Amino acid sequence: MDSQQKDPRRDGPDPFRFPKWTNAIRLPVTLAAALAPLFILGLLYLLFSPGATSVGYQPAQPVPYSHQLHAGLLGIDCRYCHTGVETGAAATLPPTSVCMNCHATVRAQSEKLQLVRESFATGMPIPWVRVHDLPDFVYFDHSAHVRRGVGCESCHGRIDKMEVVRQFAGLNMAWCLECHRDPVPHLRPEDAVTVMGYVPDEPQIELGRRLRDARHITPKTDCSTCHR
Amino acid sequence: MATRATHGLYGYLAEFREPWDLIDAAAKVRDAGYTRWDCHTPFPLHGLDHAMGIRGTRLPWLVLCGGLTGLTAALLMQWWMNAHDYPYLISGKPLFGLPAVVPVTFELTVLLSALTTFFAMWGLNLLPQHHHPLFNSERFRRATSDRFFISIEARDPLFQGERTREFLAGLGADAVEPVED
Amino acid sequence: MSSMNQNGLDHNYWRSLQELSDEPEFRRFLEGEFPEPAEVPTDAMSRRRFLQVMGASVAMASLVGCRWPQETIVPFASRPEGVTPGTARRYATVMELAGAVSPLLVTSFDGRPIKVEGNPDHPLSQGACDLFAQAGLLELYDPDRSRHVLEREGGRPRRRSLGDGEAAAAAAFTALRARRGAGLAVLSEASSSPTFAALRGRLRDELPEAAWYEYEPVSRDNERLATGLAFGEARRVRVDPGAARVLACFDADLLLDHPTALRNARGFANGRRAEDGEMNRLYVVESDLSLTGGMADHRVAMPSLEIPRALYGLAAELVLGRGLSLPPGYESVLPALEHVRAAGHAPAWMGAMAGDLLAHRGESLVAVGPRQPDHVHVLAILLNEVLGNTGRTVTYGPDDQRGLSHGAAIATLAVTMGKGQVQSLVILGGNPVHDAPADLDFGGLLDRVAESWHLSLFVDETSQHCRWHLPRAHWLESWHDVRDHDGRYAVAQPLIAPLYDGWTPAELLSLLLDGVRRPAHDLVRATADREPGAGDWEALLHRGFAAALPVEKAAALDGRGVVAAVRRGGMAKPAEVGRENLELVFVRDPSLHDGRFANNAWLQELPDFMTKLVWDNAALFGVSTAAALDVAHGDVVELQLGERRLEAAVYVLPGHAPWSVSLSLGHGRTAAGGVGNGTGFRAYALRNSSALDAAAGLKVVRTGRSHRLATTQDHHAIDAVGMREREKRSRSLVVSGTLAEYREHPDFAAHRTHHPPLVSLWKERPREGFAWGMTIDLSTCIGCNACVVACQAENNIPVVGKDQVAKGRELHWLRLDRYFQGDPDAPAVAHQPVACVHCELAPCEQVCPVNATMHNEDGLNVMAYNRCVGTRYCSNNCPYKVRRFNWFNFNSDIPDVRKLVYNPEVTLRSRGVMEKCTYCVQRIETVKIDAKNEGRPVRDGEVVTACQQTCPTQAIVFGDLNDPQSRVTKLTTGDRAYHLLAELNVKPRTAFLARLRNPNPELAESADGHPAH
Amino acid sequence: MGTLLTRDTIDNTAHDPTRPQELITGGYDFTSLTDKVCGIVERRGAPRAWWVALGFSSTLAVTMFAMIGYLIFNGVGVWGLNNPVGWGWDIVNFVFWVGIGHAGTLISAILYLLRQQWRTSINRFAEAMTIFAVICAAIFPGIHVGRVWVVWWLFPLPNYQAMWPNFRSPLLWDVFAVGTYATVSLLFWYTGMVPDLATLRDRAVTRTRKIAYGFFALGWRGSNRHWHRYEKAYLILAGLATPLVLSVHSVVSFDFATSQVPGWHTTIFPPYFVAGAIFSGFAMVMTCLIPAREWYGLKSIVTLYHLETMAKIILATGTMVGYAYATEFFIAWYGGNPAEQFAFINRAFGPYAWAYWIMVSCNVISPQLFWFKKIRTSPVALLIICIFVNIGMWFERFVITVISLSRDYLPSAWGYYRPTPVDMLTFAGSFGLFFTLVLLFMRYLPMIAMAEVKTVMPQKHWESKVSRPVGDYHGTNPGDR
Repeated sequence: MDSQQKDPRRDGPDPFRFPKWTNAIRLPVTLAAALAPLFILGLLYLLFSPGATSVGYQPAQPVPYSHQLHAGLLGIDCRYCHTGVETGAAATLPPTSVCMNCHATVRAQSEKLQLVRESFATGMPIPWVRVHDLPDFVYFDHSAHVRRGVGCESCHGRIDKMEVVRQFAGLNMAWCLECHRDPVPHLRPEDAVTVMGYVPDEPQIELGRRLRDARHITPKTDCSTCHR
Repeated sequence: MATRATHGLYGYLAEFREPWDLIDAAAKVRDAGYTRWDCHTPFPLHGLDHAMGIRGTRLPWLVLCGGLTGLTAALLMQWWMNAHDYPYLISGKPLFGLPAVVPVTFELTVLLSALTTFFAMWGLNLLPQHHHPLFNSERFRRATSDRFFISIEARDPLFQGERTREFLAGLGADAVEPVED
Repeated sequence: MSSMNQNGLDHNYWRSLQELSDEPEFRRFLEGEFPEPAEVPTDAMSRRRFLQVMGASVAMASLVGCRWPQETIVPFASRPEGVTPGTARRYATVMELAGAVSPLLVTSFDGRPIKVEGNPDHPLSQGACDLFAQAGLLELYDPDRSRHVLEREGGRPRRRSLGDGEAAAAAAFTALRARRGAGLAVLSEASSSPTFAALRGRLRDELPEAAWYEYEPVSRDNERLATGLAFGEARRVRVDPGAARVLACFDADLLLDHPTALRNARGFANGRRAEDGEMNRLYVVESDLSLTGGMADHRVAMPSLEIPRALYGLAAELVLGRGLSLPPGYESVLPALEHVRAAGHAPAWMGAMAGDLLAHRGESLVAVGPRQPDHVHVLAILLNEVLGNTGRTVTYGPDDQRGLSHGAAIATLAVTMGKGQVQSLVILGGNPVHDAPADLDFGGLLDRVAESWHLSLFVDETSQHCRWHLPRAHWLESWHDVRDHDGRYAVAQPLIAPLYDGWTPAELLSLLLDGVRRPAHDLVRATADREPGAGDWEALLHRGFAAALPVEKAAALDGRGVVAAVRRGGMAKPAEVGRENLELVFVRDPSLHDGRFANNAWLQELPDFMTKLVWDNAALFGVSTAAALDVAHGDVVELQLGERRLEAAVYVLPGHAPWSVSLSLGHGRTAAGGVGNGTGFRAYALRNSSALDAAAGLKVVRTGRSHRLATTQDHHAIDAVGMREREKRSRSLVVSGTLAEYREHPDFAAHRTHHPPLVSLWKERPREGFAWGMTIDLSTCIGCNACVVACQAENNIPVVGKDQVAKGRELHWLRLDRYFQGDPDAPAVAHQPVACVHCELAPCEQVCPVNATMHNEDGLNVMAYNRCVGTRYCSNNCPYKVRRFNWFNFNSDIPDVRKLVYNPEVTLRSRGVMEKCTYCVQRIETVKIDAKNEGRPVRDGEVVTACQQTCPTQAIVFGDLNDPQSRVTKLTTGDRAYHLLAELNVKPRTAFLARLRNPNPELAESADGHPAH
Repeated sequence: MGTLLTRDTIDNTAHDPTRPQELITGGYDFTSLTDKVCGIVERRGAPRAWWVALGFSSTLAVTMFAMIGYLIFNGVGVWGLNNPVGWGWDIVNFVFWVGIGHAGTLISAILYLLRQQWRTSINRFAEAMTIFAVICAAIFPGIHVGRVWVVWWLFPLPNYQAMWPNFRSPLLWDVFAVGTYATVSLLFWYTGMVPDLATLRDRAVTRTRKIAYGFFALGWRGSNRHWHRYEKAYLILAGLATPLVLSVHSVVSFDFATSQVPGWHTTIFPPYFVAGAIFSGFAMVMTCLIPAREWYGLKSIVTLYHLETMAKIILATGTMVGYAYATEFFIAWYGGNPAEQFAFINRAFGPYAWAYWIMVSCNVISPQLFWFKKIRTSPVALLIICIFVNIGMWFERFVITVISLSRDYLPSAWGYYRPTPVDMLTFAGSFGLFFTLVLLFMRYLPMIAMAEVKTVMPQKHWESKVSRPVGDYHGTNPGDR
């Protein structure tokens, strides 16, 4: 190619010049470009936070059972219905027969209890909707926690104040680890485990430390503690 | 060719065909005591820095800081993540062992140094700056190909429109033209 | 249950659960609400949740007696107060296979059996369990099981409701009863059930015209016939290898193919632990390479048809050569023995064996396998008698007296059918169309029977030729009773209500006899009440078997019978097997038995203990024979026996007898189901009623084609370089020595591999708390695969199929490495179970970029599936290659009912994650939590891994290495302990105990204790 | 534009110590050089050959992405991997491409520090190639994992598992090394290109070109006060990139060297890998550059002298690689570790012997031909041999990765690896992606670093002509620093 072919002089005037304002915006633009990734990451982090995804989950139940009434006003102990909580991994939902222990006589004709009576008659279980749902690869054992003196409240919140049960905590791994690394704030005497709104006579920290050392409570943070 | 210093005048632009002429000229401009002036060349000319009397840049120091930041950040991160926040028992090894953290530390050091170099260089050069009065000159479009220029800004205390133009012409420039702002 | 039906709820157990699963909320948590959706695995893992809820609902229902069988079930051990959903309970029961009994303890989780183990209290199992009982679980949940009554009209099957089927049968049976059973034939499987026997007796009395036939393709009839000859009545030969110091097995696979195999193995193993005293010595003479053969101190491989001559030779050596005196009245066998002795010179091993037997009178045992003709068994009975073993290592218990042998029975039935004398045929289980001798053409005959009923689990080959197919209840679904080999009475209780309302054979019989189908429970209960020593019903169920043994009348040897048989055998012209006259031996398939388990994926993918073949059988050739016949591994050859032809693939097996070809029965099914159809080659096609065990005159013709055999070891034809290295290396991997060596240097094992002192670059952390460890005793590991199935069932290990195995992608966490050492025609066999050895300095951990595998405080090398990214780096860096990768989602597309088998305590692994042996961490955690709840320390032996639990020989010991008193500590620090690849200094937690062999000093010894004869 | 390689007319390889090496022939001056290089980018419509090539390579590239989709949908099982062999072509390709990615930064950085002026004609091209190779390389570790959707766990990002990556894992070192290397190479490449982009901007005749090039030229106006810092920055980057380029392949080699696997567990891996990387990198530069200079008539800018010099480097590094092979065997024997010994016997005589001997003949024997000047200076011969070297170097990675894994400690766990069509198409596709990017680069960006070439052109011998000595200036001058 001959060296004159592309000489700009013959190709007429400069086709374009960047206007003056482009100088004004260069700093903000550069900064925005630099910070964008951080912004997006932060956004995702919040988007997937348990607070955003699971806390406060409150499905409608087939039977309008009120914890507020039973556990709160009537003060029925958690273990009356959730019998497995001290012996097994699952706290267990009560069989319909347990409901009928009282409701055979109390409010025997109530509309709300229609499904309960039906279930009792047919023997088909009531399909309660699971509220506190851990991922399938997590193995949580109620007895292991309750028997160490971790209050129901610590994970389930003030059930006695819930008309319909609502998910109280994030139930994500980081949340579990908090307590497994330092159980002290959550330890109670065994008789106070099911108490709602429990207030220790001494500062919780001292109580917790005492109970921890007394019962040799050393929660693990190994994979195998919860995953099998 | 308009030679009168107007209000919108940015400065004068002198074109040279050969690098060595530019060097001579640059030295003269320097000795004349001009401060707000510059040379424009398609490639870095050795000796031009001396001729213009440009002193060393502080860039290397900034890079050093960047590098050290990377180094400490890497070491802290690895210690905190593997040995402090969630201590893992891995292959029965110590929670934090220097040999294992060397590679990542090295890489992060280099990475931050390089990034600092890059951004600091453009920053100190006040680039990007897509708009510049010199771009108004058709002639100047060859500054990135095969021509050599000296520009003296009107803002220079020693700038006296006509005198400066003659001064530049006297340096053996092939052409001298005013550049509007 | 009735209440539910009235309420219009589907009475199919599974589908009623399905209904619940359709709740929208339920679907929601199937989808999962976990913070990281990417986290929630594909349907694989959510399935466990599904089951938990399902299970829970069933449990809740069960409290109000919904679908639970009306009969009460009594938990076996430590029943929790009330029933806590989500906790496993265990029930005692038994499984019967062709008359042989496995006493079991079945773990049930929320109403569904999920694990089958041996009943620890029962002398026959002592906690151990065989393959078939364990895998029965998968059979129970097999989606291919028949769910309907089928009626065939013009060959086209029509679906009928159970009610209609029952009505139709009842009507037909009424007519038969009116005819006093004329034209009726009943074909049943072998059974030891007293209830069944009673019904059979009633049939004989009430329908005298009817004929009863019993057929098992694989049976011990020869032994049975022999006892008939020797004692004048059929007797059960009971052996006690535990009491024997010298065992001479002639084609007898005492450790696997025997009604009391589990107890035999336990007894044998107890005699192998040199540190606990003397060691027994095992001689094996056989054609194929059996499990017992693999354990032999001296093994002689010879064609099956020549084995009789070998035993006669031994007898001659003992009596004529070594002057063993015969009791009066038996002298007349001498001519026979002299005849044999004249025929050929006794080889070295025979003399040595004879000497050993003489030296151990009363504590030796001569055993003959079921494939040998009756007179050989008689000779064995005689030898044991004169060696003084009778009553010590072998006894003869009563057997229920039935007429024809199985072979004769099926042949006779065929003849009667051929004559058109059978109008109605009731087939109780079994699959004669597939497994009856080929020359009978049973299928063709069956088509000509007007009224035929087939009760079976599957719509199989036989069902396709019957007018009526009736769904059968699985043994885990049915009430049943048995009398085990010792005569002990035991009851089987159902673990789950029949999924498809199938019937038991007893129920069908009662329908036939009484016109109404009486529930099996009532039938069994009635028998139990009559049974002396059965005791209280509840206690019986609780325990699983009757403590008291029935009194038996002693067996008296009938001299004339014995002499006649021995003379007949001794004088007979011995078979000449050779290049020109190959023999074909029909062996029972170790995984599929007679083929009835062909549709069981666990068993299909279970590597054969010697060939390591999966999803196939093959014609086994010896190395030199294969060379002589110019056939190679994987070639397809045509086996010609008379006018019968069968194409089969060749597998060249070191140690297989010369001029002999073994082919296992059971493969080549056409109507087994989705899993079992078309695997392997149908050996029955060559099996004639004249030669059910071994046939001479086999011709082998090469076809030039080849067949892809999938094996879990030696995945590809191995080259010379590799072959040499493998041989060399195996000796340092499987450390073995002779008893003499051991007596001289008890710690020889530790010094087999030489390596520089092992030092770490860093200060190693001290062991605190628990330090779980395991020892595996190679002296007692017989390689029976029970542990592999146990592991698979316990840990939800998927099957991957033949193609994936062929690619080298099997998922078994526990594999049995098998090495052949020395002369390819007479190699020493070594088994080595290898699973994750939980290295303390685990190489896999340091390379995982995301910490998905790390150590827990108990020193376990744990694997967090849900953290795994799947780089496979850990597997690459594992010197033992025990990590398994999920190349695909092997848990997808599993039919719903099949999901019931999953163990809810173990995560289902999704695609793209690594998995491996966890030392059954779920069991460890459970025990730890229980102990802590009860505020007591964990006891030694309280944690039992699945493989350890089921091991028949207790070769596996697990426990805490930090407890100086624990068994595992004692063994790990004991003489024979060594660590695999110790030179790598990864400090495995699993230690192996060196294998000891006890060769006869009279026989020249090569390095690994295999005989150079 | 001839597609067939012609013998070069001008031979500037003759060495004359009395005269400075003539790097640019054909009497180019600043103007004509600028026209020449920019002309390639500025001409209207690309040559047909270019379109054909682009069509072909982009098709391959698309195939690769299809295969990746298939892989992610079905699982890693669609590859030929199995239990002993957990890494197959995926990692082989990764190491192969990372190796190729070394020439660029090496030429720009190390040769720059060593004041090798001949680099100026080829560094732009080599750097571009580096970037593209690293892009191809980065794909494979990304897709080889079982669960691609959680691969972000390899980065130390906060998450609700409260888990962090394991910094002891060489794979994590890889993430950082390759990431850093890619970033720095990109900065280096771009920085060097800005003045040339400015040239294109100033020569632009259409609005779009002006805006496009203008945007990336950052308003560069050749100011010497800028050049001053620019050169310093370039020097620093070169200084940083030099250890970096050596570290990257060392770290990649750690994946193998720090492991247990016999045949991987070798201390000579880092230098051996680096030598191999330079070896393959240069070979690939030649493979691309020889046709390019032919088609675009750049023979006077990328002269025979350049090619010959690169050939010498290939000869040197090739010999080093050969030496490394020999050392491996020696150490295996001398070390006396049976597993190690067998690993190497198995390489040479086991079922994979064919792969091993392909590697040896391509990497060790073929470069030895460069001892002959005739071959060194014949573009055709160079091209062929370089292609062989590329093949050989791929097989080197195959031999190391696959053969070692297929037979390690326990014979019971030995296996054999066979690639599937998916493996092959993915690999072929990576070449497609690579060449697609190369072609686009040649079409739209200056292939030759004009600003740098100008500094070594004959026309620039001006020092003699300056009328007064240019010494250090000690007067005061408030030039901003």
